[in-house]
Amino acid sequence: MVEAHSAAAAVGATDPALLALAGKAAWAILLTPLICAVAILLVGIHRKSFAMAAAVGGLATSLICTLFLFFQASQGHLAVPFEVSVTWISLGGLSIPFGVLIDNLSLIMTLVVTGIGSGIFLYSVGYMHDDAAASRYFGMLSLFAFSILTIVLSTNWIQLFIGWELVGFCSYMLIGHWYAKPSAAAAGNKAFIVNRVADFGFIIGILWLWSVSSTASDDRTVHFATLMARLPVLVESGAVPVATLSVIGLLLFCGPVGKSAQFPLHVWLPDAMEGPTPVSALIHAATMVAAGVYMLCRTFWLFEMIPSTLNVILYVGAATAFLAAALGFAENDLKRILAFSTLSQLGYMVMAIGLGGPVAAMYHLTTHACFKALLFLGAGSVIHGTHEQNIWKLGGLTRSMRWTSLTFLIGSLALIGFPGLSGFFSKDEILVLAREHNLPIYLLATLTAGMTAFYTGRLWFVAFMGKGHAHGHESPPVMLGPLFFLAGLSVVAGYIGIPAWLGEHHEAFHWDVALTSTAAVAAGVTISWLLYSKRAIAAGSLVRALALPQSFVENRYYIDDIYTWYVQNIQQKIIAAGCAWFEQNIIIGAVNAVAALAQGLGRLLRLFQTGVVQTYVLVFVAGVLWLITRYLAVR
Amino acid sequence: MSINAWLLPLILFAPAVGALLLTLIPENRPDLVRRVAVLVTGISLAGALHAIFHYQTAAGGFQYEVLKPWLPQLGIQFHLGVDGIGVVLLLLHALCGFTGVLISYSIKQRVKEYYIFYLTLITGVFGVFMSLDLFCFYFFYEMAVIPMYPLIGIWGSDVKEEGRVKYSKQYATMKLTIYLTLGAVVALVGLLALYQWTGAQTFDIPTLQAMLADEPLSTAQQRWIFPLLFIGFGVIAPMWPFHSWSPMGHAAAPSAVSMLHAGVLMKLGSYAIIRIALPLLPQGAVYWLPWVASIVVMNILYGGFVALAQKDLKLIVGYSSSSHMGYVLLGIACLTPLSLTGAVMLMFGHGIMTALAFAIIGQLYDQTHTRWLPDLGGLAHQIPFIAGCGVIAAMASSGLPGFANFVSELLVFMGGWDKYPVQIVCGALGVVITSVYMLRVVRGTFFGPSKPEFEGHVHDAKTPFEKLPFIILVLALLITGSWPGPMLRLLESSTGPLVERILMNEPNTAPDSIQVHSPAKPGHASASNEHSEMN
Amino acid sequence: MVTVTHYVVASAALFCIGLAGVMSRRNVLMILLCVELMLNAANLLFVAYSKAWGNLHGQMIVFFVITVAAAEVTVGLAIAILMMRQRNTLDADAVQSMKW
Amino acid sequence: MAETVFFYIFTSLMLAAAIAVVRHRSPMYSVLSLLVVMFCLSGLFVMLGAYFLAAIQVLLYAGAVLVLFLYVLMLLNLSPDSLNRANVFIQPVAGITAAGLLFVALCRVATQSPLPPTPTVAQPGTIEALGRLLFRDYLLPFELTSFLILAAIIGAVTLAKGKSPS
Repeated sequence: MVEAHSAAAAVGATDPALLALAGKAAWAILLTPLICAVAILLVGIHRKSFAMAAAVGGLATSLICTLFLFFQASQGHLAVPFEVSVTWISLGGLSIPFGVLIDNLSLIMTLVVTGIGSGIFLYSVGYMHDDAAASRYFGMLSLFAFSILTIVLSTNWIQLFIGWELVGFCSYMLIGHWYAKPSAAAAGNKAFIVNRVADFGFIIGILWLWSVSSTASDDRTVHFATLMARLPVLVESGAVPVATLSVIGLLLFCGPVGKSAQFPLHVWLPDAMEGPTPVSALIHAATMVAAGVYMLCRTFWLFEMIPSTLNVILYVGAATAFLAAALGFAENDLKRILAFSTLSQLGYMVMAIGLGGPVAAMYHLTTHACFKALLFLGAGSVIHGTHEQNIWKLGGLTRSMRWTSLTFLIGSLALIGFPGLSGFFSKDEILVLAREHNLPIYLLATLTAGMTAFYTGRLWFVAFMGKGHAHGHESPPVMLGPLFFLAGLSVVAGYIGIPAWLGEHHEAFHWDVALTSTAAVAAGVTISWLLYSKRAIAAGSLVRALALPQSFVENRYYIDDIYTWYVQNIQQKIIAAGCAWFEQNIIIGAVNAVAALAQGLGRLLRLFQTGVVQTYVLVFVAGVLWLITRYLAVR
Repeated sequence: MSINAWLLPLILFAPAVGALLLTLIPENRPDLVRRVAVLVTGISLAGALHAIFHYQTAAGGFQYEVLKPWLPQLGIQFHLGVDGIGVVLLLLHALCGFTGVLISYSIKQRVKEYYIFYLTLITGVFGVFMSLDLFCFYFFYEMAVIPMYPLIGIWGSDVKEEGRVKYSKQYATMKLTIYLTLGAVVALVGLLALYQWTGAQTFDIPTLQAMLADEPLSTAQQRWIFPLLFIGFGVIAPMWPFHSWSPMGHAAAPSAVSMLHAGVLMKLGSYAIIRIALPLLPQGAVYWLPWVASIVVMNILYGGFVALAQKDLKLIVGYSSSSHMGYVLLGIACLTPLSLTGAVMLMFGHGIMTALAFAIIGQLYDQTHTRWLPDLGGLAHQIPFIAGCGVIAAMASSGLPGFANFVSELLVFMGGWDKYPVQIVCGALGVVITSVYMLRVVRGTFFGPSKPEFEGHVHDAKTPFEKLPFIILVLALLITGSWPGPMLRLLESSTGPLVERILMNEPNTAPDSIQVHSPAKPGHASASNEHSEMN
Repeated sequence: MVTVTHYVVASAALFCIGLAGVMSRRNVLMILLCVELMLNAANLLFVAYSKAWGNLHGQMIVFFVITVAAAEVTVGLAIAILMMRQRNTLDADAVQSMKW
Repeated sequence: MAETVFFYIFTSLMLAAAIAVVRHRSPMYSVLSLLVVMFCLSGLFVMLGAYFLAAIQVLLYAGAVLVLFLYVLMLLNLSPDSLNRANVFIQPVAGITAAGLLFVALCRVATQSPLPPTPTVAQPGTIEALGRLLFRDYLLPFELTSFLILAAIIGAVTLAKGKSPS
């Protein structure tokens, strides 16, 4: 029943023994976290240390397998892409495989997930040490690892969707980990439902794509490789009009809009910061929210056929990048500032896709995963040490939490694109692309880079520099280890040739773009230094001067309010209450009316029951007489 | 003599014999009563498991048949047998029945009478799923409906709103019984018309099917009978707008009865449509099903919206059931092998899921004495195990991958996409609505700060025995959901030929592009062309 | 020559007298007596037709009617006693609590 | 000819007694009149060849049923007042009218119905003939009547017994 088949690419012959081993390793990457999750949730729910060991061990196993495959592939021993899969559903003409697709793209993403994930898992051991429900936390974390790997290694749309939904569930459970807090429970609900709304479009897109994917000789398919080969033919022959495909593309893009928190469905991500900080680092910064971008890269062969959809993607991404960065100006919560920054960077990645540069997007995704995870873990370390996340109540952390501050500084510099650090290179790629294709977007992106520098500078100057209020203690080594690891990655990720690995020849360095963006960054940092560290300009007067945009930003453009208004007034008060009214009064009312009719007839007939036997006899005789008369008449 | 010859009677009569045995057990020994009930339903469950594992998928068709004359003068036979659809539903019912008996341990008053009625109900439903004779079928159908009346009327609870009685249990049970009986009578008219017009002097379904394949009823006759059967059985399905008995029935019933009621009883309607209306009246089906496909969208969306407005846990789940049964009916209406397989799979998945949900709500209600959502909250502190099951039930209901519901909804959507894309889109929207109210329930019930009034006297399911029913149901959902292949193959062996036979009666339409047993066929190109024109 | 028709008419007359009694008397005992009259009218008819058809099945029915009538009278009289004891009346109109 | 004479004698006597049953104020006289009806009826039975039934009629009705009536009458010891409540006028009128109409209708049915064919062999209703029939063809109904009677006895006893004196 489990028929594994490998569709090795024609290029490069692979040793059969190695191929078999690689197949096992590929399955191991995917399934080890699942097995660990099941083990933790079934037997380890009351055994905290077992849960921790299993979760970390499971993901570490995945990491080792990934590294194995990565080196085999990079040495050229293993021909990629290669695929192992089993048939999950086979029904009539429908065949849905479930498997592992190994190619350069999925390998780099798997490395991000397992590598950074392992660090964060380890960090969680320290962070969640005193939590009573740590077992559930680690179980869910393992399940999340499985789910995100299901997406990353997916061979087809349905498997991708399965993983897509499962990460949503894990995210829901982990955001709501401290369910006693009403805000955490609400944030979990919000994340799940917003994603559900997006996935509605996504699944329709998948269904539609599936339904147009058949050719004269072959059945429909959801399989990536098959679709990739088949769609251009179908479009060329006119069997699938480009307009249709564009609509399908838009529907599919709904998925990333939800999962990668693009405008206007970005509202769940800031709230998701209610979860434990490692979760924010792993799920809501490094991997899950990047899954949307990954999906767009994975299926870029589809999107590159539909330029109109790409344009929409571009503008959505650009809008998200800019608007979210502005939101970072007015936020006071340490983690939420990082969340807005994540939004903004995700906007960059989506923008890169829209510009036709999946490699740039993937590059930025990878570097962003490193430094944003680092920033979140740093924030987690701060919260762990001070139990405070309002930046105005922090300050002077450079003294009390030296190592945390140092790593945080590296992460911040990488984020703003300080020359030489990883963020600089990846952002530069996107800016180059933008300048080539779309000048207004390029300007906006450069402005956004400056804004990023501004709010990051604000965060740094307020929370870490300055006179100390916070008396934190430095975190344990188990938490600092991952911080150093990620800081190292944030520095070197720009030099290890990720674009080349993803198949793009690195073009000549664009000094003009780099200088412009560096200037914007420098300007942003300088302004924030003047405002918040030097206090050369009173921040308050600036706020007063910008009253209108300020309130606009503080209320997050009122988008949350619009949604809340919709839910409370339209959905609940009009649609749901209206349906309930209809149910109660029309449907149930109609049934009751029928019952009342029967009862009324009964009351009427009751009058004939006088209780006097003779009357009954009289009626009876009358009836008999009538019958006899009829009988006589008929004869 | 092999076990196959008496497997179905064993499954069917074990609860009946149990009910008879219970009449002999003195009232004052409730533990013995419960043990007997567990034993007989356990036998049925074992039998159903044996049946599903030993069903010959390759052979297909009706298996484990039993045929005895009953009233030969009228052509009535005692004819039992199951095909792939029946065997899956047998398992569903056996699971719900068995776990329901375990959940019923919380019943403390009139235990003996309760179990007698409960086992009678179980027998009736088993009978429906394995009857191959229309008379038998109808007999067991009524047998399944009638015990609901005392079960809800005596052991039920009133549905309250803000402390006032909204629907009394007497009202609910009366409405349920009368409504279902009325539906059954409408269906009976259709069945008698079928019996009369075929003139075959037989109620035997396979015989009728073979006869009607050779000389079908006239199109006009089929178009008359089909709505009678569809509405008659649709009432119990429950089809909008004949659904109003169901949410309040669920709400008023004791939890184990709600489990059976929502889990299995509602499936009788869709099962009857698949077993009787579709194969015997193919032209009627082809004529009416497009209408049905549009009406059931009302089921899905309207049911979901009404559920959004409810605050009683059982009413929410009740309306969600009527919403989800819309997918089943949609799958039937689409009439493709994929969608029909999905529909039956959803009958299974939804049955287990609702049973789980009602079991959980029953546990909550027994301990907190309220199902009113605003009164609840923070229960995950006191009852983590049940809360975990609650999250699982909510997620299964929202169609999370890994649960049977996801697979089946996906199949319904994929199977129906070519025929009714608009309805499918509305159906997919229903999934979003489901997650909204289900998460609201989970959040309002289990999450939030611990409430002092529940501290100390709300207890989790602690012993393995208390956990058993929940574990069984969760495992059933997970196993069939994460590895659906075997069950789908089982279903396909029956749904495929069924749809093929029906679509033979649709001469002008090209065969659907997904067709069983013929991967490449000439009709395919035209189907895809048609589709691209539509776009 | 006495034909079956004669007997039928006689039976009809007896039946109608009994019926008139049932309808006009209010005492339950009297009603019971009148019912006896009607039963006997039926018996007469059965016997007459039994002779006319030349078989004994009609007489057989009369046999059973007599048996049933005996049973009926027994129970009827028991009810009358009960009524007298509880209501202190034999008026049929007085017993109508099951009217609605 | 004698048959005709006997028929008219019995019939007229029977009908007169029947009217007396219905009309008489005192139940005692009604019961006694019913006795006369029974005797006339058994005379008619004899004329029709139903000898056994004629005997049964006298034995059972006159000997058992009517005696039971008398018992009850005496047991209840009815005062004439309790019986002679003023009748509503409409009731006897309606009753007599309805009965009269029915009589007319029945007579028309009787005269217009086709007569059965004249039997080839007359079957006398002797004990032997009835017995053969009763215990062969009608055995099951016969046995079932025993249940009926048993039920009647139990019913009558329970009803008339009243509440147990304990």
